[in-house]
Amino acid sequence: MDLSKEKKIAMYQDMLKIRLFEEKVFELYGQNIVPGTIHLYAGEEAVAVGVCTNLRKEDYIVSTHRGHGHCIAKGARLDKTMAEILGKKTGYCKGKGGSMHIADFSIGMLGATAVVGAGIPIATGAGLSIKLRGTDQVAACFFGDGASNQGTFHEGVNMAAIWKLPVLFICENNLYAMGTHQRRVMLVKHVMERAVAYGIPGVCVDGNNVLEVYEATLEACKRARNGDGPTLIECKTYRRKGHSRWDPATYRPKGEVDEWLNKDPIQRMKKHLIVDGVFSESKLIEIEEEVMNSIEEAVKFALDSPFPQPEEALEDVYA
Amino acid sequence: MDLSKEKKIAMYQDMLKIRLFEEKVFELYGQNIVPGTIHLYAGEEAVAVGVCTNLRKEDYIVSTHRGHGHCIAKGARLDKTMAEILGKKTGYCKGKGGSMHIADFSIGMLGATAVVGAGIPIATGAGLSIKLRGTDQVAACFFGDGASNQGTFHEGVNMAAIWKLPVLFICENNLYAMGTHQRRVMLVKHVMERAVAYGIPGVCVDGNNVLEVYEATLEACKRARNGDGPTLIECKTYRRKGHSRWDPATYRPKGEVDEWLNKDPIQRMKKHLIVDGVFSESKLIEIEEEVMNSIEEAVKFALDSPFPQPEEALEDVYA
Amino acid sequence: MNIPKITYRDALRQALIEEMRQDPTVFLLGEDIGRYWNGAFKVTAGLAEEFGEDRVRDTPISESAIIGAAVGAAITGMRPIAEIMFGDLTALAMDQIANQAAKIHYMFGGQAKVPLVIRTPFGGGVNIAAHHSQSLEAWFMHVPGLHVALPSTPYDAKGLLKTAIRSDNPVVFCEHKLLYSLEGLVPEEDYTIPFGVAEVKREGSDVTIVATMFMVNKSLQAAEILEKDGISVEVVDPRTLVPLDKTTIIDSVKKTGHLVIVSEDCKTGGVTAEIAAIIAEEAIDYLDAPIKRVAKPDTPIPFSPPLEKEIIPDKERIVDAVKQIRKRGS
Amino acid sequence: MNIPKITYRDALRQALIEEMRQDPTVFLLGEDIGRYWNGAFKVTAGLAEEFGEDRVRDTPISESAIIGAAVGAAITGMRPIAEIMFGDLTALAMDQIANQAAKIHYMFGGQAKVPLVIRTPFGGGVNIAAHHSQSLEAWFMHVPGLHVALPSTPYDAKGLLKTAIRSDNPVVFCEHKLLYSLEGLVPEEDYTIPFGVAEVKREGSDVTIVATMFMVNKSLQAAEILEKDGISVEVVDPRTLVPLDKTTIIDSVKKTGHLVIVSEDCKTGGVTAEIAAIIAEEAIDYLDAPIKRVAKPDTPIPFSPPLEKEIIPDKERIVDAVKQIRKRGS
Ligand SMILES: Cc1ncc(C[n+]2csc(CCOP(=O)(O)OP(=O)(O)O)c2C)c(N)n1
Ligand SMILES: Cc1ncc(C[n+]2csc(CCOP(=O)(O)OP(=O)(O)O)c2C)c(N)n1
Ligand SMILES: [Mg+2]
Ligand SMILES: [Mg+2]
Repeated sequence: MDLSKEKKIAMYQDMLKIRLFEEKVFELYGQNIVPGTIHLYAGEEAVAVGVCTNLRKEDYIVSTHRGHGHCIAKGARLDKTMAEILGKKTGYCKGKGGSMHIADFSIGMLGATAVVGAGIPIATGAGLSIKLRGTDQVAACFFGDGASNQGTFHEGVNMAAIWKLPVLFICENNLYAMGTHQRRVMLVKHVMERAVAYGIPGVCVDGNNVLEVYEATLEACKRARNGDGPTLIECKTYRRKGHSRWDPATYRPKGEVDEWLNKDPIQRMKKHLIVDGVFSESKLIEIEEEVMNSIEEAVKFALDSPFPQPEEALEDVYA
Repeated sequence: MDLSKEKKIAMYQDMLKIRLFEEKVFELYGQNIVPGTIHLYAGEEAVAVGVCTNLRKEDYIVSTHRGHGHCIAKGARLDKTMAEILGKKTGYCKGKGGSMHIADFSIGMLGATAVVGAGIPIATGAGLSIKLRGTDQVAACFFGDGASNQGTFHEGVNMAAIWKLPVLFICENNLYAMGTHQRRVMLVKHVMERAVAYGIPGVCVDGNNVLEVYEATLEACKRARNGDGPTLIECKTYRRKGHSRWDPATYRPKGEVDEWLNKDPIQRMKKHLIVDGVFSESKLIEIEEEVMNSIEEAVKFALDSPFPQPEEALEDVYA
Repeated sequence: MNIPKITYRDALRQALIEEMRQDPTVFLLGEDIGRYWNGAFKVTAGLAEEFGEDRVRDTPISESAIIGAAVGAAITGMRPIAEIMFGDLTALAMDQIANQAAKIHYMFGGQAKVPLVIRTPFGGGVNIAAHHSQSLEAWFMHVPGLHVALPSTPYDAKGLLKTAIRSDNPVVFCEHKLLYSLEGLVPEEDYTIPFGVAEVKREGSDVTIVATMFMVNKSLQAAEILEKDGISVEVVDPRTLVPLDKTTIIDSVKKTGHLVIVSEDCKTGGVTAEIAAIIAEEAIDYLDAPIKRVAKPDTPIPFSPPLEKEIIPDKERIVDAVKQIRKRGS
Repeated sequence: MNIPKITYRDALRQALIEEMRQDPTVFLLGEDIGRYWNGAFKVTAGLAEEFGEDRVRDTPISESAIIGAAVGAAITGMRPIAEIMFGDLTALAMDQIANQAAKIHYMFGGQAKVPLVIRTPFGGGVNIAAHHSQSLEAWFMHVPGLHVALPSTPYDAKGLLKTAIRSDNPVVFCEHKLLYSLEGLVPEEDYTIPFGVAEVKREGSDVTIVATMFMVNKSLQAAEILEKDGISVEVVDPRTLVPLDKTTIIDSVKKTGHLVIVSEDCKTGGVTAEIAAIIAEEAIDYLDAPIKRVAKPDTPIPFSPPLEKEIIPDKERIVDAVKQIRKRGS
């Protein structure tokens, strides 16, 4: 693998940033400061970071209701992300979108959609646009195991396949769609097996191992930029918390939860970095502090920011 | 194969009935007697007949815009079918449905839909109903190669798979969706390959060989009635005419057309019957006359029937 | 007789339980309606336990096939009740709802019945933004073959849902997120409320307010305020949009000469448009002032609390609307 | 200057060709729009030959992904024109149209533009029954974020389509099956027609008819007949429903005091409802008679010719409607 020390550290740092950001969001909604619902990305950091490490600024991502991690991994600012989550005027979408509809077009983050699966054909369209414009960008599309049962998955992946579009379909298989275990809604063991139906490569990786995700994506990016078309990459992962704000996730057996919490992607990377001699434990603590500070700043920014004025609700309906 | 002589003759007779019926429809629309558009089933008779020979009266079928053959094979009356196609009050749907929306609920023909692919989840629902009512019926769902790119295919087949519903998904692959060759809209060679994505068996048969279709369906019916769930059966076939009334089908290369016309399902079955000694050529001519007469009667019935009264347009909106 | 006070949520659940007990063909399907989640708004809590997972069926995230499968079951002898987790997501199943379910009875010349109920929650007010807050009942009102019910109280919720389940026609049954926890008197015994019968939720003589769902409550609050100003408001709740009880609405307008229509959906092409048009066609002579529509402005629904609050009609806007036409009209 | 007479179909094609020649980001996608079929109604004939299959892109039968892909392309610098072969089939793409395309600009706080045109034919009259004959423009009118254009003449078709293509907003561009072969004068040079500007297609003083698409033609025929009876009819064609030129409609009503609204969509919750409601709210005092709506009765569209003919509004029904309110109103 062609991974430099710096890149590995950056990956660790990004994962940590997501984790601590999400813990902060959790804390804030415990204090009733976050309006609406929230879907935390904690536990799945290796997916967003493993994928986005391969992406350039001008590449695109399409996100989901569980999108904070995607934003941060693609390089979004923590302050504007947090402000959006709190419904503030200084947020990425001026408070109009919130957690489920964050976007940062300046870094190719084409937005989250709260309609499960709806982003898939949109990513295909971004791929089509790339092809028509003749650039070597790629579009990475995140979606869940549950989303892969939507008609949009079938139509969107097929269309990208036949036109050989530079799209990475990244299935974040966290075993559940709300309270529904994957095995109750599909007979295949791996979502990746569905790639066959579209004549494209499908791969399955340990989604809690950022290096594995990185490697699979690297390969898929090469194919995509080469004009060889899309790849379906399934990343097995697990959310640390419930599906959404109010979900105690009692439907998950304790043994299963424990097993997965043990496979924590950040701890694993940390261990790897130390064992590999990339960095000392003390340096890692330094990074942690740095990340924590940036999050505290973001929170402060968000908390200090004003809400939008009521009449702004009527703006931005048309371009 | 457990096929009696009588059954084989009935299959031949049914195919012939469909062919001659369609030729009559063609003739009538040449005379401008048929309103609207028409999608002829000629050339694909072996599929409907091969499938429906395995079905009982109480079994269901769900049909498509190209549905005359499905109706006749399931046992619909020629006269009421023809009357519906001509928009007459005596038609199956009192003239409200027409060619693209024929149904005969008394024989389990649950109707044609003109929205490509829309029948697939409906067939899944019929299968669900069977399972909930605890009968040993099956539901056969016809759809085209083009339809298999619709999201409804993905959702409907997956749902039938996970619930092990007694549904036969019959893909009538006639190589084209309107002017679009299959190879331009999917990378798989066989639609049947998509079965993998749902963890169900997929088979591919020569759809112009009624005995092959029969056999594959027999197997699938057994599975279904046994509670083992759905099967995807792809039948390779070809339409003799254009897609619809006004289509000269110039997008099909002559060589390809000739090749397929040579594989005519009715001629092949005829040859088989004679070679097999099932019947003499003269007996077959007798059958032909009988069929022709029944069609002439149907046409007469339809032509003699009145149109509905204008005010009937306002009836049947609600049950 | 002691009539218990229960929530709208429990009233709905009561209707489901009673109908499922007495008719084995009734069954439920939808995403996470079963024992693991009990439905996003907990309406189906406990049902999988009582009726089993066959009749309370969790589905994949496949809205189009949920409705399609329900249609297939309905035309073959069952009475499915499909839940679409959020009303906004009916858009994914629009073909199955509007082109299949609604048209099958007609297209096939009356051969088939489609006894299908589609339960779905509409409405804003809980800050879940553009994809989870809409009120789209006007789409369904525009599709012949569908009935559209939209209860505003626990009592109506139970009675209308029972009628919907027993109906041989497809019914889009609109619930409202903010109503689920509202309490009201609901008899424990069996009763139904016929479709097409509006209820005068409050009698009055000066101005008629026609309102639906959560807006009925806000209109009743507005009426209280207006009463103090000496304006007597009648509040009419159609309870079903299709069929629509024009008579009760027109009779009220004849009495008051003033009409305000209140609905949470987008103003343009919405519920308020149709009701206004009916009066403009059939009862314009009884009006002493222009009709006034109070609806959501034509915007998607924003996330941030002050923004969302701004666009969803509230009692102040209803009061203002009434005062405006009263000033003019009498 | 010699202005050529061409069909509505050719006017549309001219607009496509001119815009594609001058802007390389404009491209088309849809089912069978390319060289093998030229589009179900032949609007795109010859385009694949001139612009290549990359820019005139045949798709699988995947309506939802057609619009989804168009949305994705639109927000990343292209100007897609998606064709949905029949307007009825927009139901399959309703989420992508109403929840994604329409809301992206707003949800993301104005960051993204969605310069997307969805061309689709509506309307009955050719006996292709319930799934291929509807007029569903009211659904889209009810979705903020979308523009809705519906040209009734070749001239308007070209001018409005060019405006749609250059717009940074998603436009549902409604065509009518029976208009494709209609001829009219269409300048060969570049011109656009702004959205939100109605055209008075015929001036008159006694009654205002507001009509859209094919109903404009029928209304003009009705006006001819009525003229012989001494009734002077003004025919207003809004040309776009969103934005809607209320001023021109209200001004006409002020002049005539009588309003008939004619549209081919289902009456309940349709286009006629919104226009009637606007007048009932904003210009009721100018009316000398009730508003009259002429629309399709609330039924699916039947196949049989006498049945279909019965329900689609014709000039006789328009004449009757005008006479009814004239009798009453003056
Ligand atoms: C089309 C649609 N159906 C249902 C929902 C409600 N919902 C929100 S998230 C979710 C589960 C999604 O599961 P998955 O795709 O596996 O993503 P995860 O939440 O596990 O990341 C559901 C059902 C929705 N938002 N959109
Ligand atoms: C959802 C939908 N999209 C498009 C059409 C227009 N259309 C009618 S038939 C057809 C082709 C269908 O192809 P296939 O499924 O292969 O069936 P075949 O006609 O070949 O039997 C199309 C595109 C339609 N009726 N419905
Ligand atoms: Mg999941
Ligand atoms: Mg085909």
